[in-house]
Amino acid sequence: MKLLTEILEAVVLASSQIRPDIYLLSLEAPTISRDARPGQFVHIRCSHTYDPLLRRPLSIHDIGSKGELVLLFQAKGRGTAWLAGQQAGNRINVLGPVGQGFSIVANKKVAIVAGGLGVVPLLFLARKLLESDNEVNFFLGAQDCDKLLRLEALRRMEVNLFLATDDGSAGFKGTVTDLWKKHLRPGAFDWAYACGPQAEMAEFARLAERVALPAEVSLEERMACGIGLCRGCVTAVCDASGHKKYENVCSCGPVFNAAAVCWED
Amino acid sequence: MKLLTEILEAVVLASSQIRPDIYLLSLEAPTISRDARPGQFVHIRCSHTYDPLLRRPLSIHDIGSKGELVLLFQAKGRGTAWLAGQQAGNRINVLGPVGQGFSIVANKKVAIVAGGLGVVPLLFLARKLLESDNEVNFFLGAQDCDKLLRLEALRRMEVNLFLATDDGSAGFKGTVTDLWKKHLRPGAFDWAYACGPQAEMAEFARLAERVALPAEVSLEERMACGIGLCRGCVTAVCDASGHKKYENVCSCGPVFNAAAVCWED
Amino acid sequence: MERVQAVKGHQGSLEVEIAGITLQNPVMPAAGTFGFGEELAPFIDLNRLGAIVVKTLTLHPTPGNPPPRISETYSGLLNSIGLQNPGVEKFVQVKLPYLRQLKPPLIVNIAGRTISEYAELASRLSGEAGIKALEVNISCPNVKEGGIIFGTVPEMAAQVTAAVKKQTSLPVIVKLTPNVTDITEVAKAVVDAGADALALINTLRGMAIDLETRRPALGNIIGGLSGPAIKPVALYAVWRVARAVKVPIIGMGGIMTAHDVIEFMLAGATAVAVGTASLVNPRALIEIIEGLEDYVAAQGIDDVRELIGAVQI
Amino acid sequence: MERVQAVKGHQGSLEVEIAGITLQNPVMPAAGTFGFGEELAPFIDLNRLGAIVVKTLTLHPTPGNPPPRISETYSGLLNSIGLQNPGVEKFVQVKLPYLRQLKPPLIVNIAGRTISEYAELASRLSGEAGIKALEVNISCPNVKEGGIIFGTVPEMAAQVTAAVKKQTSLPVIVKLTPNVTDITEVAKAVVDAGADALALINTLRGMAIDLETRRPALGNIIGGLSGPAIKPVALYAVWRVARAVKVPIIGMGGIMTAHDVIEFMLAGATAVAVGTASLVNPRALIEIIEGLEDYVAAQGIDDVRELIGAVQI
Ligand SMILES: Cc1cc2nc3c(=O)[nH]c(=O)nc-3n(C[C@H](O)[C@H](O)[C@H](O)COP(=O)(O)OP(=O)(O)OC[C@H]3O[C@@H](n4cnc5c(N)ncnc54)[C@H](O)[C@@H]3O)c2cc1C
Ligand SMILES: Cc1cc2nc3c(=O)[nH]c(=O)nc-3n(C[C@H](O)[C@H](O)[C@H](O)COP(=O)(O)OP(=O)(O)OC[C@H]3O[C@@H](n4cnc5c(N)ncnc54)[C@H](O)[C@@H]3O)c2cc1C
Ligand SMILES: Cc1cc2nc3c(=O)[nH]c(=O)nc-3n(C[C@H](O)[C@H](O)[C@H](O)COP(=O)(O)O)c2cc1C
Ligand SMILES: Cc1cc2nc3c(=O)[nH]c(=O)nc-3n(C[C@H](O)[C@H](O)[C@H](O)COP(=O)(O)O)c2cc1C
Ligand code: FES
Ligand code: FES
Repeated sequence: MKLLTEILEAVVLASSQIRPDIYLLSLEAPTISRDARPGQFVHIRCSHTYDPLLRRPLSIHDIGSKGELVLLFQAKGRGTAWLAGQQAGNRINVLGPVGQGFSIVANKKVAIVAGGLGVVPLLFLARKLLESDNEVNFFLGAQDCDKLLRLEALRRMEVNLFLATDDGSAGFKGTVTDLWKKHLRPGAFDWAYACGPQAEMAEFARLAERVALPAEVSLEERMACGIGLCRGCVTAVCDASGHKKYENVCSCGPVFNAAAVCWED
Repeated sequence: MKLLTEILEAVVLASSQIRPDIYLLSLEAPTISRDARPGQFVHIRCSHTYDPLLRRPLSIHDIGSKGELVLLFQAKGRGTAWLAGQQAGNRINVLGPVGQGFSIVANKKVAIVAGGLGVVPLLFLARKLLESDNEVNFFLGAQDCDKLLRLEALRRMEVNLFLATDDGSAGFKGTVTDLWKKHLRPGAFDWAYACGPQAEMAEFARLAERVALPAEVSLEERMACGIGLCRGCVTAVCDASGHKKYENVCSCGPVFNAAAVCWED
Repeated sequence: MERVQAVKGHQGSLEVEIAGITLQNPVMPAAGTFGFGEELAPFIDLNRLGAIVVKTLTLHPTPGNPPPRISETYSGLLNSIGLQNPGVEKFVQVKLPYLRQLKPPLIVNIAGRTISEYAELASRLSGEAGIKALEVNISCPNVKEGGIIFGTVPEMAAQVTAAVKKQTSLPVIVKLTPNVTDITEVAKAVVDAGADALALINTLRGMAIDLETRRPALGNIIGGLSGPAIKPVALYAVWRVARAVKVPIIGMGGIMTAHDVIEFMLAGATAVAVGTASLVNPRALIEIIEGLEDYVAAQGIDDVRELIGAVQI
Repeated sequence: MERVQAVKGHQGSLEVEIAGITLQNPVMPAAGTFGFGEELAPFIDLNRLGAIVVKTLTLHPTPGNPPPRISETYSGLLNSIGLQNPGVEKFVQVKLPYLRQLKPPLIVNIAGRTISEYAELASRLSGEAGIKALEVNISCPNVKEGGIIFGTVPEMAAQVTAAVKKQTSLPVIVKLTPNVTDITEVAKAVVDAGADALALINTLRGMAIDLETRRPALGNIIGGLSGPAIKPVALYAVWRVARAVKVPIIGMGGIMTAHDVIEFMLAGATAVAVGTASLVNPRALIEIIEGLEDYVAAQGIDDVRELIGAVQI
C-alpha cells in the first residue's frame, strides 16, 4: 500500500458544521480518493507554523460522487479547531491514504457496529461492502438521537439500519453493542466490523469471539509520523500463542483483527 | 500615555499589497485611532497559537478619514507573512497605542527625513504637523523610484516634497540625508525628524547637532512586551554628561532625541 | 478556548499557602516579566494577584547586557537582559512605596555576585516594611558573575541559602535552574540549608544565530529560553522536586493558561508564576486566575489545594 | 518560504567528512525517526542523504514502553518509545541487507544496559559489511537501565566509549544528552576515551499531564522532548562543545529547514541530523538538502565547510 501514499496540498471544496462540534469537510485530493480503502486514514497538517506541530489522523469517511475526499471530524482541540476554520479555496497539507484498511469480503452477511464517531470509517466501508454484494447490517449508536451522525446518508444506502441510543431517544435504549448482541446468533453474520469507544469495541470483540465470528476493529492511538517511522502509536496485540507485542497502529493498523488486540491494556 | 493603551480585537477593514512585499492594512480600532500620536506604534499578535509567539511592533502609519487605523508594513518573516494573509473581516489582536511619540511643534519650519520604510511613522507626523500650522519639508528617499512609498499620498498633502533615490531614478541621486544636507543651512529649519536605516539616522543626528537643530528619531529594536515589562528592547542613550545607560525603546521611545542616542553601538 | 463554563453558585477556594504566607490564589508573576508592577497596572488589577514578584535586585545598579536582548524562537523566547535594575537602594526609595500599598504579599527577588552580596541584600531588605518574602535567584543564565554558578553546585546553593537565612527572618524562597544533571540534588541541598520554599524553573540556556549577520542573535551570545517551548521540561522538574522535598514549590515555565496551572499543581506545585505569557498578553495573569476560578467551579472542587501533587501515577 | 533562489550555474560543494567518512552532504536522519529506512523510501530518494542512521539497536529484542508514547507539546514532541527494536540479530538478518545496498554510509546506533552489552553490540556489528560507523547512544531518557545514566557521568561515558572502541575498528560517534550541568565535561571525557565524533543533542527530559485523566500523558510517565521547541538549547550545546573538543560534531535538535542547518554549522557542527521534522513531513530530509543547495548557490559559497564554526563572535 505504501507506494500509493502521497503528500499533497488539497484544496478545500466545502466545509460545513453539521453539529455544534462536528464538521464535514470535502477536499480535492484525486490520488487519495482513487487509492483509498475503507479503514485507511489521512494525516493532516493543522497549521502553517510549528504550533500545532504534528499532523492529525482522520479516517476516510467517504469518497463523494465527484471523487472528492470527505472527512467527518469533531473539533476537539487545537488542531481540529484550526481545521474547522478552513474555508473553501484554502489549501491543506494532506498525507494519505495511510494504514491497513478493513477486509472487503464479498457475498456475505456482514454486521457493522458503529459507536458515536465510530461511524466515520464505517460509512465508506458500508458503501464498498455493498458494491461487493454483501448484505450489510449497520448498527449505529450514540448518546442520544442528536448525536446519531450521518443518519440520512445511511438511510439512502441499501443497508439494514439498526439504531441505539443511551437515553432511548431513538431506537434501542442502550449501547450499540447491546443492540447488536440481541441480533447475534451463531450464523447470523459471516463477518463483523466495529469502530467506537474502546469499551464498546472490547465488548464487540468478546461477543464476536464467543460465536467465532471473524471481526475487525479500527483503533485510535496518538500518532506522530503516521507512516511507521517512529513507533509512537503502538497498541498491544497478542499472537495466537498469547504472546504480547507492540504493533504500530498507523502502519499495521488502524484496522486490526479484533481477536488479536489485547483489550485489557 | 499608558492609561490610554488598550488591547483589542480589531476588525480588518481592508488589506492591499502595494508592492511585492509591502502591505497597507486598515483596521477598525477606534480607541487607538482616537488616542494615537505620531511616532507611537501598535503591537500585534501574529498568530492564534504560540508560534510565532511574540507580538510584532508596527508604527502607526496614518489615521484614515473614517477614523480607521492604517498600517504599512513589509512582509519580512513569519509574523508579517501571517499578517499579510489576513483579509477584510478577520479579527486581529492589537495592543496600542504604545510608546512616546514625536514632539508636535507649532508654527515652525520643520524637516522630515524618511529613508525607505522610515516613511511609515512620518506620514502621520506630517499630517499632524500641518494641522499645527508648520511648514513641512518632507525628504523622502529609497533605493529606487519603485521603492518610494506613499508618494501619491504625500503629494496630496501640503508638504514641500523632496525626493532622493540611490540610483537616481527619481529626484536627487544619493541618500536622503545627503539630499537633506544640501538644504541644511543654519536657520533653514526649526525642528527635524527622521526615521530610516540606522546609518542614515546616525548621519542625520550628526548633521542636526552641527547646526544645533532640535532633532528626533524613531528607533527600532527587537521587542517582547512592548510596554516596559521586560527590558528586552533597550538602546544605549547618553545623558548630558556623556553617561551611557540603557533605555527601553518601547516605553521611553521609540522616538528619542537624536542627540541622546549613542550611535556607535 | 481554554475557558470552562462556570457552574453557577459553586465557588471553590483558591487560597494556598507558601512558607507561612497566605495567597488568595496560586498565581503570581515571574520575576523579570512584570517590571516593578506599575507597568502592568493599566492592564490588570494588581490586587487580584496571588502575590507580587519583582525583577531581580542587585546590591548596586546593574546596567544589563548589550542589545539585542530578545530573540524569538519556536513557541519560545530567548532573553539576555542581564538583570538590569536600579539597585536595592533606589528600589527601596522609588519602587517600594508603590508596591507596599498593594494588597498581595510582596516577594522581592535578589541576586548577588558573591555570597556576601546575597547576605547584604537580605539584611538590607529585611528591615523594610511591606516585604513578605525573599526569592533568591541562583539561576540567572545571563550574568557572568554569580547567578547560575550558585545554582548548579549543590554546596554553593546551600551556602547562599544559609547566608541569606542568617540575615533575615523573612521566609526564603530559592529559585532553581533546570540546567543541571539532577535538580533534586540542588533542591535537597537548599532545603537542608533552610529554604522555606522553592521556585522553579528559571530559563534554559540557549542560543540563536542571525543568518543575515552570521552573529549570535543576542548581544550576550547566549541567553535563557522561556515560554511554552519549555513547559514539558519545567513540569518534569516540578514533579521530580516535589517528590524529593517537603517544602512548597512555586512552579513556572511556559504557563500560558489556567490548564497549564492545573498541570503544574497536579505535578506538585503549590503555586505558580507566569512570565512570558504576560509579555505576549498583558492581561494573561488575570485571565489565568479567572480560568482557574472557572475550572474549580466547573469541576466542583472545594479547595484548589486538592490538586497539589494529585497526578495519578 | 525558506527556499532561496538558486544562482544559475553556481554549484557549491556540500561534501563534509565525519570521522574519516565522506558524506555527499551534511544532512542525515536522526536515530529513531527514520525507522529502518524502508518506511521513508516511498517518499524520498534515500540515496540523496548524507548518511543513513537507524533506530537504536539493543542486544536483545526490546518491546519498548507502554502506550501512550507520544504527546504533542508547543512546537515540540514528547516521546517515550523506549528503544523498541528487534534486536541486533534480527537487524542483521532482516534489515541490513536492504540498508547495505543504499549508497550513503550507514551509521548504526546502539545502546546497552551494561558496558559489556555496548561492547558486545560493537563487536557483533563490526564484522558486518556495509556498516560505516557506530553511533553510541548514551543519552536515551526513556529506558530504566543504561541509556541516559551513562551519558550524565563523564567517567561512565568514557568507559562506554573505551569499551566500544576496543571492540571495533569502525569510527565511533558518541551521542550526548543535554540533560547535564556541563555537556563539555562529558564531551571531553568521551573524546579522551577515543570517540571519533560526537552527536548532540538527544532529547530533553520532559513530562505532560492529561487533564482529563489526571495521569501523565505518557505511559512511561516521563519522556524526551524534541522538535523546534528545543532548537535554541541544541544550538547552544553544539556551540559549547565545538569550542571544547576537536572532533567533528553532528548537530541536531529541532532542525526543520535548511536555515536551521546553517545555524548549526555556523555554531560548529560539521553535519546535522533531522528527527522530528521527518515525522511531520516525510520529505523534510530532501527538502532540507535542496534548501542547502539553494543557499550555497545563492550565497556563492564554494564549499559548505566554510560555514563550520564560522559564527562571528
Ligand atoms: C487512525 C485514526 C483515525 C481517526 N479518525 C478520526 C475521524 O475521522 N474523525 C475524528 O473526529 N477523529 C478522528 N480521530 C481522532 C482525531 O485524530 C483526534 O481527535 C485529533 O487528533 C485531535 O486533535 P486536536 O488537535 O483537536 O486535539 P489536541 O488535544 O490539540 O491534540 C493533541 C494531540 O493529541 C492527539 N490526540 C488527541 N486526541 C486523540 C485521539 N482521540 N486519538 C488520537 N490522537 C489524539 C492529537 O493528534 C495531537 O497529537 C482519529 C484518530 C486516529 C488515530
Ligand atoms: C517601534 C517599531 C515600529 C516598527 N514599525 C514598522 C512598520 O511600521 N512597518 C514595518 O514594516 N516594520 C516596522 N517595524 C519592524 C517590524 O516590527 C519587523 O519587521 C517585524 O517585527 C518583523 O517580524 P517578522 O515576523 O516578519 O520577522 P521574523 O524574522 O519572523 O521576526 C522574528 C523576530 O524578530 C523581530 N524583528 C525582526 N525584524 C525586526 C526589526 N527590524 N525590528 C524589530 N524587531 C524585528 C520580530 O519582531 C520577531 O520578534 C517596526 C519596529 C519597531 C521596533
Ligand atoms: C525577559 C525575562 C526576564 C527575566 N528576568 C528574570 C529575573 O530578573 N530574575 C529571575 O529570577 N528570573 C527572570 N526570568 C525568568 C522568569 O522569572 C521565569 O523563571 C522563566 O521565564 C520561566 O517562566 P515563563 O516560561 O513563564 O517565562 C526572566 C525571564 C524573562 C523572559
Ligand atoms: C520518536 C523519537 C524516537 C527517537 N529514538 C531515538 C533512538 O532510538 N536513539 C537515539 O539515539 N535517539 C532517538 N531519538 C532522538 C533523536 O535522534 C534526536 O536526537 C532528537 O529527537 C533531537 O532531534 P529533533 O529535534 O530533530 O527530533 C528519538 C527521537 C524521537 C522524536
Ligand atoms: S505514528 Fe509513527 S510509527 Fe505510527
Ligand atoms: S519590549 Fe519589553 S521592555 Fe520594551
